[in-house]
Amino acid sequence: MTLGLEHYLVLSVVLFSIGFYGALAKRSAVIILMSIEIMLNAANIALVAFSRYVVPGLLTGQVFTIFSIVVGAAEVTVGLAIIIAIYRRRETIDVTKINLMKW
Amino acid sequence: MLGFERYGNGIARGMAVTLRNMFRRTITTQYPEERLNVSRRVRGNILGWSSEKCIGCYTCARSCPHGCIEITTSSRGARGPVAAPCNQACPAHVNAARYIRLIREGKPDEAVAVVREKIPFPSVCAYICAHPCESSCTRGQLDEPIAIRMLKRYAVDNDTGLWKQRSRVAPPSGKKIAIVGSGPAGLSAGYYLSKLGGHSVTVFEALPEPGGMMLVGIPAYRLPRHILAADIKEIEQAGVTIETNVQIDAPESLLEQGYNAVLLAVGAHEAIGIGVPGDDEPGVLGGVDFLRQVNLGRRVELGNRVAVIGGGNTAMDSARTAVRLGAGEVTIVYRRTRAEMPASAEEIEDALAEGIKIVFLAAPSGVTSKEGQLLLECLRMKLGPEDSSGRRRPEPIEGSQYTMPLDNIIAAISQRPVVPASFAVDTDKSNRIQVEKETLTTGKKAIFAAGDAVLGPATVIEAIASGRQAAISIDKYLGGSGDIDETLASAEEIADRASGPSEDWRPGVAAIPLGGRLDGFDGVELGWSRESAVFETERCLRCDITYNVEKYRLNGGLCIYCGLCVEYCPFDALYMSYEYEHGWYRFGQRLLEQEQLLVPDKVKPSGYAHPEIEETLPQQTLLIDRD
Amino acid sequence: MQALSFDEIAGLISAKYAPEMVAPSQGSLVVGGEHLLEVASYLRGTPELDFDYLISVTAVDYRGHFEIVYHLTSLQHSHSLVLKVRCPQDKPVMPSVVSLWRGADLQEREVFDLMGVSFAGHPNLKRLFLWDGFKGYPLRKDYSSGT
Amino acid sequence: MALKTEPFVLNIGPLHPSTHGVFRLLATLDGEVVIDIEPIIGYLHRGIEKLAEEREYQKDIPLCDRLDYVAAMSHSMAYVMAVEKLLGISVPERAEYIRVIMVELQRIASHLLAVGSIANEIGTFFTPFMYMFRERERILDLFDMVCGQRLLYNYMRFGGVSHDLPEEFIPALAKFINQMPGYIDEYDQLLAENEILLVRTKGIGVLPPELAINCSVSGPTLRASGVARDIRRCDPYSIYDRFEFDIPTRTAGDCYDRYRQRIEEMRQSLRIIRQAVEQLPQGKVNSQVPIRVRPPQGDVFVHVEAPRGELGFYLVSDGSEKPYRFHIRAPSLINLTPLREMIIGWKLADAIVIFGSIDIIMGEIDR
Amino acid sequence: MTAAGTISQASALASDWPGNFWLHLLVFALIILAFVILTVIILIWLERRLLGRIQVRPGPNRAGPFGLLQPIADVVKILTKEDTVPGWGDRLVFWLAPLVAFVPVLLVFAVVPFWNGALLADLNIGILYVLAVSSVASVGIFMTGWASGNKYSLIGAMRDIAQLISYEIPMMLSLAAVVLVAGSLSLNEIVAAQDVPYILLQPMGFTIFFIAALAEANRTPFDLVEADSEIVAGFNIEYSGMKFAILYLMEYSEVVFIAAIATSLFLGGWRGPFLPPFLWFVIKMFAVFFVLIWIRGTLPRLRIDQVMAFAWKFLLPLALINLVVTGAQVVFWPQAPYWSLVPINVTLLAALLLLWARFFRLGGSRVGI
Amino acid sequence: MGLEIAFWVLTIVAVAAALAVVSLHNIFRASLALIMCFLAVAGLFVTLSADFLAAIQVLIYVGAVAVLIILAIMLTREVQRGSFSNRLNVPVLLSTILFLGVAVFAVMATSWPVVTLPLLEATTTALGSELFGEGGFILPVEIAALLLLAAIIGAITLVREE
Amino acid sequence: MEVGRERIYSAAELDAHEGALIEALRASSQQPVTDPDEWLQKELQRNVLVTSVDAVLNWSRRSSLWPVICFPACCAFEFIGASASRFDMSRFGMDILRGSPRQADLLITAGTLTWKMAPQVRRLYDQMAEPKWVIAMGACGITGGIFRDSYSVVPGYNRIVPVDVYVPGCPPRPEALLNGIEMLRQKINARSISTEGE
Repeated sequence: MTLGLEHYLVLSVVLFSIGFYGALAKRSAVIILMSIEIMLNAANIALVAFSRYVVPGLLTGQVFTIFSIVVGAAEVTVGLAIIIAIYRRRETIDVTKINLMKW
Repeated sequence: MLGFERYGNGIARGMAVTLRNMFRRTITTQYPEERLNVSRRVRGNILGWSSEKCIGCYTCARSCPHGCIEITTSSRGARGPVAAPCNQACPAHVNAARYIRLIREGKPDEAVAVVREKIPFPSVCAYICAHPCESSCTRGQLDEPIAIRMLKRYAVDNDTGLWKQRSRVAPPSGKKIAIVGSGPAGLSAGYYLSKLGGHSVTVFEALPEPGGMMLVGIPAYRLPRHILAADIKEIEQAGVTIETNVQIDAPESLLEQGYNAVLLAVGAHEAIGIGVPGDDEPGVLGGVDFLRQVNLGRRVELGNRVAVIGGGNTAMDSARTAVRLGAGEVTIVYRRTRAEMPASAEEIEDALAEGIKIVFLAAPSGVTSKEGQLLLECLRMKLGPEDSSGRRRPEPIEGSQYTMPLDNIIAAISQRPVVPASFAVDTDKSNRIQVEKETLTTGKKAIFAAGDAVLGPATVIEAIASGRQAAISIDKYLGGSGDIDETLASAEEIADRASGPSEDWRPGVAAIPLGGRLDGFDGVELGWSRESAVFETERCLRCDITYNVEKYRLNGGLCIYCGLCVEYCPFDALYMSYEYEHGWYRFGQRLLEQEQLLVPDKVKPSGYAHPEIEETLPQQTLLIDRD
Repeated sequence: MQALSFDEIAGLISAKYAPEMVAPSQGSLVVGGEHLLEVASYLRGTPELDFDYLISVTAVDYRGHFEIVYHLTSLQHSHSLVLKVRCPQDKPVMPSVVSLWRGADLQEREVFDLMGVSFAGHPNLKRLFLWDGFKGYPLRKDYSSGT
Repeated sequence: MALKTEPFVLNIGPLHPSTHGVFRLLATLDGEVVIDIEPIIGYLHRGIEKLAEEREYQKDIPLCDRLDYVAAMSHSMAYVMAVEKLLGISVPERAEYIRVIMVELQRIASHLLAVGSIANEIGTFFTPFMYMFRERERILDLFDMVCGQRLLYNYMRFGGVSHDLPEEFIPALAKFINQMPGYIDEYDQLLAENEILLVRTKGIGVLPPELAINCSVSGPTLRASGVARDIRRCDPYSIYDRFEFDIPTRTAGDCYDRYRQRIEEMRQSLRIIRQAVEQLPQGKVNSQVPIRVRPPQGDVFVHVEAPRGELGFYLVSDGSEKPYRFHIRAPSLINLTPLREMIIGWKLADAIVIFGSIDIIMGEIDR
Repeated sequence: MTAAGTISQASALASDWPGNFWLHLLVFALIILAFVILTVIILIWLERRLLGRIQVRPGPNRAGPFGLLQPIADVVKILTKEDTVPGWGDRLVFWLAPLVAFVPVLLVFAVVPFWNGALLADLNIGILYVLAVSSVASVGIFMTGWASGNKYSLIGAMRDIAQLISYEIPMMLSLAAVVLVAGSLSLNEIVAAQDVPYILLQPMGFTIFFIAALAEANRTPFDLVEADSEIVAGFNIEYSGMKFAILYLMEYSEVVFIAAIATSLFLGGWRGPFLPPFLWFVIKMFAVFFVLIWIRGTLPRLRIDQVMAFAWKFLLPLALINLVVTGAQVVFWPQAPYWSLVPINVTLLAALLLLWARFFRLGGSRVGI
Repeated sequence: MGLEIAFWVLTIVAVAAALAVVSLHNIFRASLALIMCFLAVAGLFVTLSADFLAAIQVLIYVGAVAVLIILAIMLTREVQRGSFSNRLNVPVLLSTILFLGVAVFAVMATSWPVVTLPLLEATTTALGSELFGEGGFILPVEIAALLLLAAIIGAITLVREE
Repeated sequence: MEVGRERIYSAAELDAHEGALIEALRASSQQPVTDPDEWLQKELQRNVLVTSVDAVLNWSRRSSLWPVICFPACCAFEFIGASASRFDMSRFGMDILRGSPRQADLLITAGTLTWKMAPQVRRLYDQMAEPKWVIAMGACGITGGIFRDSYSVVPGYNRIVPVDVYVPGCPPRPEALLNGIEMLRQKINARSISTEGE
């Protein structure tokens, strides 16, 4: 079977699901952040794959991926900053114990 | 905060330094040339031991800070005896090492015999000898010298007169000899000339009693009179006639009276003044004059506050005598420090113990009298550079005058002989009779001189030695053999010694208590018991006998190469050479005890105490640079 | 800025304190243990004395009592003084002078470690050289290592 | 890394490359910042005081050498002076001069080591250290010439020194003191203006003079804070009153000043040695004192200016041949008192430099 | 199907080589490995000998002629030494870390042109590849530090990470300037474009790159990662045996790597008269080594915050200015002759350095506790 | 052929690494697995002829993001606590599987308009002109830059000490 | 004696822990540790292959002895002196002074060992990777030297670790140390991998 778009899409979906699971089921904020990064990467794969297979002449998908990476970097920066700020205040980053935002 | 203030030029300079050094010659294993030129190694890291020189005295083992030298000697000496330092140092060459051994063996009478072989005043010496033997005692380098005088005193206190059995009396020779002065020199000369030369000897004494300086210079609390009298009695028994209260004015008159020879032994009885303005004030006394007055039983009035100028034994005697005469406050003024004081240490100790104050680094600069009270003006001194005698010369500190109000001042600086002009002999500027050094002959025929009159103020033992010398000389002059030696003690077998000398200090010398001491002139010092004496003899290193060293081992793993053993070895049997230490492997425990570091029986020049036998040791070149 | 001799210092002290509190003896001041801090702060605080520099603190075991020896000097006046304080062997407690001279900190700990004299008021009094569990105080005269 | 994080405890030593021996520093770090330290010492506690009390006086001289093994001469000299004071004996002139020459040479050697270690701790790859050891080796050669030992000399004796100088010593010494200023200039070129060294040492670990005095700090560490206390000048011992020399002080009291202070003191020591060599008299080097001595009863405190500060010996004699009490006022130990104030708040790397700039020797601290 | 993408490009470039693509790959991989290891060995020897000379001593000279076999002896000894693993810490990561640290450094050499076209793969993203791959090495170092379970190694690793992240930015910017001038990301093309070495055209770029490279390779004065006097041996404190050998190799490979990159980008790479190009490459590399060793023999070490401040406050602004100036030169004066650009740029470097040194302050005061 | 092998290998690595991220107990190892995952994704980009993106992926995700995460882990001492699931573990797992099934079905069921055009040789140049060229994304690039700046400033503000 | 990781929370606990460690070591270390290399003197039966491997291995080991930093006292300065320019130990490939015991081959015991220090040295030795050697430098290292009688001094490093070569001296001169190292090199030369690990 030749390598096709579906392969990449399915891979993307699988990675996304893993990230999805991690983001929802884990206690540690860092792990959640990492899971979100996996989800972003999964999306990037899909973007690049579409770019490669659907519009090979145009690199719009890759351009979007660049933006995605930038946003991901920004998100990690802010996310980690929040985590550290919370940790410093509460000595934990267990999201189940952080009910600061709860109403 | 700081930035790059100098735009990196500091870094650039540093880089330049390293670059410059990159092209320098490497210094590895290059010793600076100074090192190669060192002619002799002072101390290195290989310890060597010479069985030739080692006498087995254990000093090295005991000086090691943590005991890494192990030494075992056999009980019997291998060589000897040779002349020990104490023997050599004694002017009369009394064999102290030998009588110490005899005392240890419990033979005090034999010991007295050994003393008697050389001097006719064993008891006097036992009480007051200045003991040059102790100063040169090898043990003295270690801690305290052997108390040779005290041991002698123990011997004479326990004498049985054994020496008389072997005593030799020479046949009369018919010659007559006159001796002027009954001091130690005169009486010694008379004794030997009479007993061993067979001459008939007459001693003329100007004072009412014989003894000279022993009598009038030394207070009775140091030399009880009966001891002196006993020794003089022995001399008289040997045939010497003593005529007291006879003042001889001219020796030639004696020769004319039929004497074949005349010995002038008049001693040094004139005190030298302080030499400052006002030293002739009433209340300023001469040291010997003061002592003579007291010892002859004459009354001397002293005030309460007395200062004694000087640091010699006369000064101590004067001060202590003054205390006994009732002076409440006695001060000794000395211009140097205690370390330079010529008086013997125990005298100083005793003086201090009797409440006498000693003012150091002060010199009198003038005496004034005011309302019957003397004012001694003193100058503070400081020690300057060393003079020829090796003592540091006192230098006055400007403007440091201070005065002491006193009742009496005793100037005990020094003495000089009184040689009447009628003697018509040559004297030098301190009034000593000029004699030929070997024969003690004066410029005049048949007239000899000995003792303090020749030597200046000296010690009893020196005077005795001088007397012996005079006796030999006179005997030879009169046609005798000059042999005045005799053998009084039995021949000695070299004594056993199981272990080294004892490590203890001198046993204390018993003295009558302070309270009773100051009231009169009873002898202060008490003799030793047998135990103390034997205890003290155990300390003797026996420098005259070489013991067989069966085992000499250095624990190389323990040695720290401090060099104390080498330095303290009195006999230069150890040396350290310049080599580096060798490592070793260990197979189990065996090699830890290896005597690898010790190089026995290899006499290399140490350069430690003998710079003259030097030779450069081969330079150790371990590392050869391959570049 | 006048350097005072020992006698002058002793005179100043004796004028202020009773002889049972402070007594001069052989070139040193012998202070009663309970008055140490008072005397020391007087020595430290008086301008003409101004002993601002504590050279050394040590202790001597005189078999029966300990003697703590303080060597003081003044940088301003460059005179110096020796303080000696006795404390009995059965109750070896001394007031600490760390509050006056911080320099005593390690030295008092050293004395505590090796001599077993404790200093009341010392901020961190524990063994300095030897390890926890070491038995005895080695500089005491009755100590024997047993080896 | 300005992030505030959870503090953790770092155990520096006892076998750490820059603890100058077996010193242990329990440092509580917040990131790289030291927020608390606790010095733990005693890893070289050999019980010298007890050993000395169990030995005779002369056998303690080797022990004193081993107190501060970088400045053995100074220590044995101080001890010998204390015993001489107890005994009341004086020292021949020549011996005094020899002692001064030896002690000042020792000071240069010790300072060379100290400065070299500071450079090492700042992170030079041994180069200044090696250069300083190069000159130190020359001093050790001079000592070797005199004593036959390189490090622990056992040269001082009661009443003088062990033996006279060999005749080659003075020319070699003269050569050395002529060359040494050039070498010191080379160190200055290499280090003194190096920007990295400046930013690593200036303003770091400031020891204010009031704190220094209160903590009884002494020696170059004290003088770098601006307090001109030098025993050689304020309580002259031996023959130091005969020489002209300055007591250099610096003002800031930071690591840089402590480093420069030692360089300056080396120059002053060279000055003293130069004068001493010129004035060196002939004569005896030892007044004949017996090997075993029994000082009279009493106590004595003698302090000298050792390379690391004020070294004191407090001896109590009970009249026997062993000291009854033998106490050493070790400058290194007492100089450690303000360590906490100096280090806290600085980075770990600074802590090492500050610690190094105090220049301690464990043998002396732990004894 | 043929290999696609970049791989196909690489094979296309290498098609003039004997044998097919895989053989080329294999041969070149071996050549690179041999080259790196040999250079590292010579570098270690050179460093020890040169440091010795700086310190007026000979340095290792017993093993082999002039001590040349000394590094080999070291390697054989290290390899046969017991491989200890600390009782605590993370064993798996401990095992992996040296490889993770070493392999990226080795991978970098894939794009280094030893000769015209003589390289494993002439990627058109060459410099980007170098930067990307070399940043992976820091993960390896962090893994060593963490897995050792030792606080010293952790501090060392943290320092390494901080240092790498900080210095990557000025380095990247200085390389971007080079890319602007050369008009290509490929190293081979950059070398080919250097009619004069870019050190003359880009003096500022070279200075920044060199300083940043010192930091990237953890060389004095930025050798905080294994600062002997502070954190004993840094990140590799718990390593022994084979794994330590790899870490040791990695450290020196990084030096070789920065020397190779500096040579290619700034010193004209393999270009040079008379001698064969490869030799020129090696000679230039060793010139860089010499300077590195010389610096190591002289300079003290900066403190971590000073290192950071230096990167962010000193190098980064200068690198930005350099990038802007270079961009302006490229855009507005594309045909500028070298003889005019070189003095202009050198003057600019001097002026900027002096100016910046006046304003720049290394921070780092005491933290109030 | 090579491309397919590469794809499958990378896929397996990526999925395994991603699974490891969510399942490993040790957070440090999880972060290492994340790096592995990122590297595999970079490889996948290469197989998609996006080599510039691959380099960017390594540079930013591995060199910066992952390292930042590791730093955060170190700073928060998360390693000592370990990674645990929360109470929602099982429901989330079920819904994830559900989502996976649906999405895979959707992907497979959709007929994608795949075009087979020749690939671009050098994507870097093309990407550059795409981003900055005529009618490109110059505004979004600026916005992204602004976003990054904002994020950095925000992060610094958040963790700054008082 | 690897120390287990125990949780220690306060300084007092730390002190107590250390004290217990010291006392335990003190109780168990009253006898010298025997040298493991007693086979040194024996002529070994080796085959040709092992001999050549031995030659290479021993050459590399003796040419690259990396000492570990263990500088308790005085001897350290002679050790540093030996590694400084004048004596330059680096000629023997010993210029890499490792702060980390893991990478070091040689423990040079430069100084007096106290009981308080003994667990640390023991630990240092245990942390060193095989093959490792120990040179006891100086009188204190061999027997405790002048401090042998002290209450806190270990009488010789061989109570704690097996010692290969003893270099006497107080402190040994650098030449002596180099000589000791030369002896150690000879000793290493006599090793064989066929007997290793026994």
